Amino acid sequence: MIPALMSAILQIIIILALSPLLSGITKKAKAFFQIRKGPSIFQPYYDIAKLLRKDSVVSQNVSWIFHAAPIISFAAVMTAGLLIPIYITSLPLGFAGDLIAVVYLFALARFFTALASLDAGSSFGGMGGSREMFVAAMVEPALMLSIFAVALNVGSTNLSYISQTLSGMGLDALSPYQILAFVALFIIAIAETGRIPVDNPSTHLELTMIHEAMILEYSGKQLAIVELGAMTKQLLVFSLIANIFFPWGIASAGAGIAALAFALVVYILKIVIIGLTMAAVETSTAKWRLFRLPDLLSISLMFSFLALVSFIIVKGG
Amino acid sequence: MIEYLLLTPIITGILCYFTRSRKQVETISILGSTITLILGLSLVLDVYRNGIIVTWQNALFADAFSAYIVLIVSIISFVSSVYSIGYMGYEIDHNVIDLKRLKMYFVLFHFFVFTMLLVGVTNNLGLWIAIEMTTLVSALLIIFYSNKASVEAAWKYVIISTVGITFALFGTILTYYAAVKILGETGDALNWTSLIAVAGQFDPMIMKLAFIFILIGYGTKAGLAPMHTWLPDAYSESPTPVGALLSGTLVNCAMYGIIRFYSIATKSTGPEFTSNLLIIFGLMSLGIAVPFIILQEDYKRLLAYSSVEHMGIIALGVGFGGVYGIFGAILHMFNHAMTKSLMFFSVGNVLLKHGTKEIDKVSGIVKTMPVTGAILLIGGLAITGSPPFGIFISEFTILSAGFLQGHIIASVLFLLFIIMIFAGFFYNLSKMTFGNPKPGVTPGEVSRWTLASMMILVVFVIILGVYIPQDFIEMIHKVVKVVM
Amino acid sequence: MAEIVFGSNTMQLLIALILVSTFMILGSTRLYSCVRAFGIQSFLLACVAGTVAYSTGKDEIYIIAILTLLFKSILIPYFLIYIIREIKVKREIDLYVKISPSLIIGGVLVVISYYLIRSINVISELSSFALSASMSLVSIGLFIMISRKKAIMQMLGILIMENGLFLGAISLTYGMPLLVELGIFFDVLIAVLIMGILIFRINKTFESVDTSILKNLIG
Amino acid sequence: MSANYLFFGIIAFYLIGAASAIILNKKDRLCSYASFLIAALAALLGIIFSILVIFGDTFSYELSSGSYLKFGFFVDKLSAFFILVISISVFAVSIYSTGYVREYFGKKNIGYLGFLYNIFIISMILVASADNAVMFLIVWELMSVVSYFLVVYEHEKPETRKAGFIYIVMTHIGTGFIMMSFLVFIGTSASFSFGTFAEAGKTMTPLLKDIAFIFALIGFGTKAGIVPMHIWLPYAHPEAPSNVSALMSGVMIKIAIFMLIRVFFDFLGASQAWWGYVVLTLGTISAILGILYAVVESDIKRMLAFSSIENIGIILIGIGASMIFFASGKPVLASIAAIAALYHLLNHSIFKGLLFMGAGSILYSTHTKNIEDLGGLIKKMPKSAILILIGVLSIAALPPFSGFISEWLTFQSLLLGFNLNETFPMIILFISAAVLALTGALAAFCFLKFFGIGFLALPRSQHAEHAKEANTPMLIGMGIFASLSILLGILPFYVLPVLARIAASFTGNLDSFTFASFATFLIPSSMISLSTPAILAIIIIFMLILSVILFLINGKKQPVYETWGCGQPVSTSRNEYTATAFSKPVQVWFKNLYRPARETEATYSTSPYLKESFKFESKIEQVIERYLYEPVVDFVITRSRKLLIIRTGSIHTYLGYIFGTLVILFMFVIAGGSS
Repeated sequence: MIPALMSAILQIIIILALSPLLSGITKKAKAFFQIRKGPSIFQPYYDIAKLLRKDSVVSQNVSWIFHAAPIISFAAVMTAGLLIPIYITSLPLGFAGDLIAVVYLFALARFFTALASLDAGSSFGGMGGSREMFVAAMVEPALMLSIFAVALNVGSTNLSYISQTLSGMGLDALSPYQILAFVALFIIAIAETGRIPVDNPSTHLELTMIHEAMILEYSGKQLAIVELGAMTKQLLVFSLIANIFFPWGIASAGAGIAALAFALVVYILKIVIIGLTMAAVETSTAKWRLFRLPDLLSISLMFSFLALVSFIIVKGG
Repeated sequence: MIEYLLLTPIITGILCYFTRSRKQVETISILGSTITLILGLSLVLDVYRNGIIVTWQNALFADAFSAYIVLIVSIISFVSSVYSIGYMGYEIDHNVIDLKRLKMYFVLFHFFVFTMLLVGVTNNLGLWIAIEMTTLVSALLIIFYSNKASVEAAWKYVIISTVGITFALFGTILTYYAAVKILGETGDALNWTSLIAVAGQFDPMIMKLAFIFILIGYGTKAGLAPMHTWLPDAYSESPTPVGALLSGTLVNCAMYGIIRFYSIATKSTGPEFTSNLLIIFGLMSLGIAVPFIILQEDYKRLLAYSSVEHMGIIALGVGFGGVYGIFGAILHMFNHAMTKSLMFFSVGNVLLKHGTKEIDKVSGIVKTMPVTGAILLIGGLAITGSPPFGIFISEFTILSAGFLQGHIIASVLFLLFIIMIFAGFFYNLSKMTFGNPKPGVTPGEVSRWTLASMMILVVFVIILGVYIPQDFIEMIHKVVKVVM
Repeated sequence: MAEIVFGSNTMQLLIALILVSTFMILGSTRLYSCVRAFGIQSFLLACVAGTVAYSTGKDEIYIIAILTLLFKSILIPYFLIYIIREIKVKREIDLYVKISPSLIIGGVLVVISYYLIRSINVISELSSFALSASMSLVSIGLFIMISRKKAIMQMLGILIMENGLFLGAISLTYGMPLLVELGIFFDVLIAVLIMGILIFRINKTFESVDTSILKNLIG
Repeated sequence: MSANYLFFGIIAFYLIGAASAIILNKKDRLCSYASFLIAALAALLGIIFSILVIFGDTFSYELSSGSYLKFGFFVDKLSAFFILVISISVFAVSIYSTGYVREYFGKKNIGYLGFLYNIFIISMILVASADNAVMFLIVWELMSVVSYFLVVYEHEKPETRKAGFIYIVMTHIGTGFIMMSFLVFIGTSASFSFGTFAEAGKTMTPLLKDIAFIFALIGFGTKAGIVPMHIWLPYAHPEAPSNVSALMSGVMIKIAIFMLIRVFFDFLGASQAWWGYVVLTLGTISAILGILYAVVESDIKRMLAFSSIENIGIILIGIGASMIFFASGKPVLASIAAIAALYHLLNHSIFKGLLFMGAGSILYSTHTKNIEDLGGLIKKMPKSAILILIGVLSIAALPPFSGFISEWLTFQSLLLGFNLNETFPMIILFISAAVLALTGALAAFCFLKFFGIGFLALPRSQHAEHAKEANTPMLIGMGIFASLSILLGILPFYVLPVLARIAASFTGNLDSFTFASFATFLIPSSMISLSTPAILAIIIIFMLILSVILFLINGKKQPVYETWGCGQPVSTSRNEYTATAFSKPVQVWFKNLYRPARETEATYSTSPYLKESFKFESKIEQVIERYLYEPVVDFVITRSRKLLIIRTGSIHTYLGYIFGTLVILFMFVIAGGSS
């Protein structure tokens, strides 16, 4: 009981600690690719600290939804964080939910953020919320198919079980359908974390934003929570990809301190690499028009479908 | 027994002629029809207890089937005479007719009842005479209002049905000839019983010919398509209670004739010939009813076409054959008589209130006349064969007979047609019953008499939908034995 | 036995004459002559009945013959003429089918019905002539009803069909039992009366007895 | 024996309710209390009865066995489950109704409503418990007819009459197909009793089985609202009084599902795999089409009706998967899929009832169903808002609410298709899983729009301005459902065993799930586990911690200011995002399906640059109605018009018909009289 609790808390701390860092690193990398100096990789920490100290100005039209939404979303994301293996496969709360549950927890978070976006009655908020849900709707089928593709490999959607089995497989895990599924899931990750070409996290032109437009009304410590939530979600999505497709080095249950430390380092490396790749993609592509996004996501849908079919052809049937 | 039954309506009619006041004529007619009902029921009981009754050197004859017809006729004539008092009373109050015509009406009414009872209880060749008499008497009832439309309707009615009937007579003669060849020149050649007994030996060719003539002849009277053309005119122009009698009982009498000869002909020609003919005519009647019901503008004609449809259904049931088929057809006769008269009564009230037969000029009956409106809806659902009303049971029985006897295509067509008819009928009905009432229509029902008669029928319609008494079933089974 | 009776030349002749009278009705353009022709036809029918009665020695058929004579060949024609007088109808009969075509059609109908009776071959060669004659009477009667516009002519058509039936009945079975025959006569009489009444009504309400204008009830 | 008393007690109670409604219909208030509260009482009895049967043994009772019409009752676990669903819904809805019908006081006849309401419930219970074909058809059609009269309760409105007409015709067509399907059985078994249908199903030839299957699918599918037989649903449900639509959408269309299960599994033995594919495909199509039309709908009740089509689709996906598994000899998986379907059925009956009641209370207090006129209701009617939010979260399948469990189960049962080891079925299952995922996301979109536009921000019209909180009985009714949909979400480990028993009654397998500590349930042989209580607990813990932290760092000061509008003040509702705009992206995405038609009309004052007013109208096309039904109707009408010419009115023609018939019949005879 106690060790389980300890490890859970440890995991929370790691997630919270790493997620601003990750986004800092990504920003820095983007700046580097764009031949800029860019802010320090610790900038996100400063921002959050600053925001937490500020009062939040609230619109006069809002209801309790507006105040509750950030908290609920953040809680949902963190809960998802407890279901995803970070650096160790044995999760204290792994029994509580599987990959699908994680997806739905993200959905819960998104739902409340979007709800809050409508609460202030500004047209930007509504626009952002509508677009966010739209993108989510487009992501969903591809996501589910790629989840199935992954799950088929081990015959379960239980995350720790997946990563354990795959890491056990060694290099055999790099099967063709696994790679196809990875591509699909990577595109989905772009959409989920709101990055170019789907969304531009660093824009300040209201008409082009999606996520930023949603949270336009937030300020002060509420904004801090929202931002932190977003970063955390990004980290979690990356670690999903990391531990589903490249599970090697992840520590399994009952590993010693040394092994854990090693696993942690490997994990950080993995997500940093993914972050860098993401930054590279972001700088190398331009933002797409909103109504071209279905094409992008149907590409990912095709990939995951191919992954499935090839799996069925190879293993099943 | 039978004599009294036949005499009562005649005497009532004559008495009605010699009355002085509205009160008197109404009381006499009610008394007369009540006695007719009682005698009829007692005759029915007698027949079901002691079997066939024959009197008047075989001229009068009553077996289970005749008794069944007598039952229908006496019930419907009773309720419809009750209804007449309300209906005609309303017309007198509003000076549509005067006392003289009222008396005339009741005289003819009871004569008409007499002729229809005669159809039930007469023996083979007399049947033709009786049916011709029904035509003549009812023609006088149809020209009751003697306006352009009614005269036209009456003329068409008389001419067309007389032609048909003439064919029927030819068929009868042929049958008689076939019988004489077997039985020789005895009076026996006229008896249903003796005919059935030897029907097997009749010359099939003659019987085929005879059945054709009979089918066209009595089919014209029963309103089977394409000989149905007189029917909508007659129904829509005659006084409503008479319309109820025509559609409830007269067509049944004609079907009775067809079925009688069917059972003789089948024995000699084999079932295929007669069944095919009946199925074809049944389907044709159903099919022709469909467009006229969908695009109907006159609600009395609507009912008329639905009668065509139901005669078709009865023909189908007999055509499908088998115990289920005949049973369903016989049961359907009763259900249809009850439900259709109910419908006529309720639209009669509507007609009195609105003074028009156009569907589009009527709406919101449930608000102006709640009871009539409700009954109209019930009757409409019942007549289109939706549960939980009697007609559904008989139609479903006929349908299953179709499947059991392997007439799959015919059954499917049958189902298709009744669904389309349901749609059309209910479309028109909902236009009439729902919505806001038309301006200038005074709320309130017509009279207690009309409601009373409708209530009696509603009971039949609903009860037979959920529960058929055992005795009634045995009764029908007796009839089925007679037919098969 | 039927063969013998209907084989006899008189019978053949009578039946032939009946057909001729029918064609007279078909061919004439005047109401009076139609009615007269009908009277003649009925008279011939009575003769047929008489012959049958004589050759079979059945007394009740005599009664039938007499009734026919009384009603069909005297009473009814008189009644018809009475009607025509009363309603002062234009003498000409206006028709859908002109005279000569209707004569041709009549002939065709006779042939068809003869062929029909043959093909059904209910009975042997000889008396089938009578039967086919009755068939053709029936069909020609119906044809007259279809092709003539005057209400009276339709009435006449029905009566002709009736005659045809009578002929058929006689030729097949020497008539029905008396009771039935009486009933039939009674009915025919009533029918004629009622049609008469109706014709008067039509004349009153439409100022004409042309049935081709009775087209108001549609739908 | 006690079961007898109980069962007939239920019927009797409803009858009393109906009778009292008629007797008291002069006094509105009294009448409403009498009829609806008695109904609620009867519903309680119904719950007890069905639970007795589910855990006890089958109840059957033969009535009037001598007569030609046999009336018998047969309640096994499956029908008991449906009686349970009916009773639960009826209980809450009846309480709600006592409040809701106050709107009609003085305007309409309450007695009529109460009477039909009770009869409607009786007919549904009888449908679930009929044991022979004739009785079934009678009560089935009674159900349809009574519900028709309930739909046209406000028959003064022409659109209501139209809706009612479409409804009754469609349902009648459905009944026709049901009849034919039954007649196929009767043709084999030569008996009307359902008991013999099962044997008939065993002995029938495959062709007959297929025919029976197809007819039953079309017939009951029409009632269930499966695409493409669904067109009556979006007409009928919105027009009915909201408490009735809650029952129709929540319960009545489920009865059709019940009969589908009955026919497919009990009568036909679910022997053909392709039946499963058909059902699965139809379910998938219904789910996606239903939600797609719901997303762009701005009449809230129509939207809910479309979403009912969607949820029926999800249920059918479960049933179809179960049929596939069953036909390919995997009873365990079959029962899991069936359980998923049953669970979703139960959930849907509850949260859809809740949402219809919510729509009812919106209608009650704002007198509009158009979402564009709503807004800001969360401040006017806070209690209803919370209850409706719960319903929204459940139908959007968000954890830990009830919808999540059943959709999760459906996904898992589809995923378990990989045990089939056949390529084709696996691909079918996975595709439908993908579509289901899309459906879920769109459902979230749709109901986010519903709640966000309808309840948040500023009122968009006078209607919404003067909205007031719904009255207590309505709140109680909705509260019952709201709490139920939370409980069903967090206590699956109590519900699942019961459903397993029921599913076992037709899939024949009992041990589908194993249960572990922390209220977890696992699907054996595949490590998959779920524990919504745990998830809920964690979420709550996090929320507490977070709010405490926020409070600790100077949580008091919160300056209030206008909403940001690029410097312009936007505190008027005119600047708000509209529902149409909100769902626009989806409309553009699927424009080939919607075929949207838009009309814009601007009036200018003086200069062409200053618009005086601007009118924007955009409507979408119901593809199936337009391209499947309208042609048929047109065909029938035109053909009928052509046929009318045979009625010339001239007596000569009529005589001609007779002559022609005579001639033709002669030919017939000469030909030998064999058609």
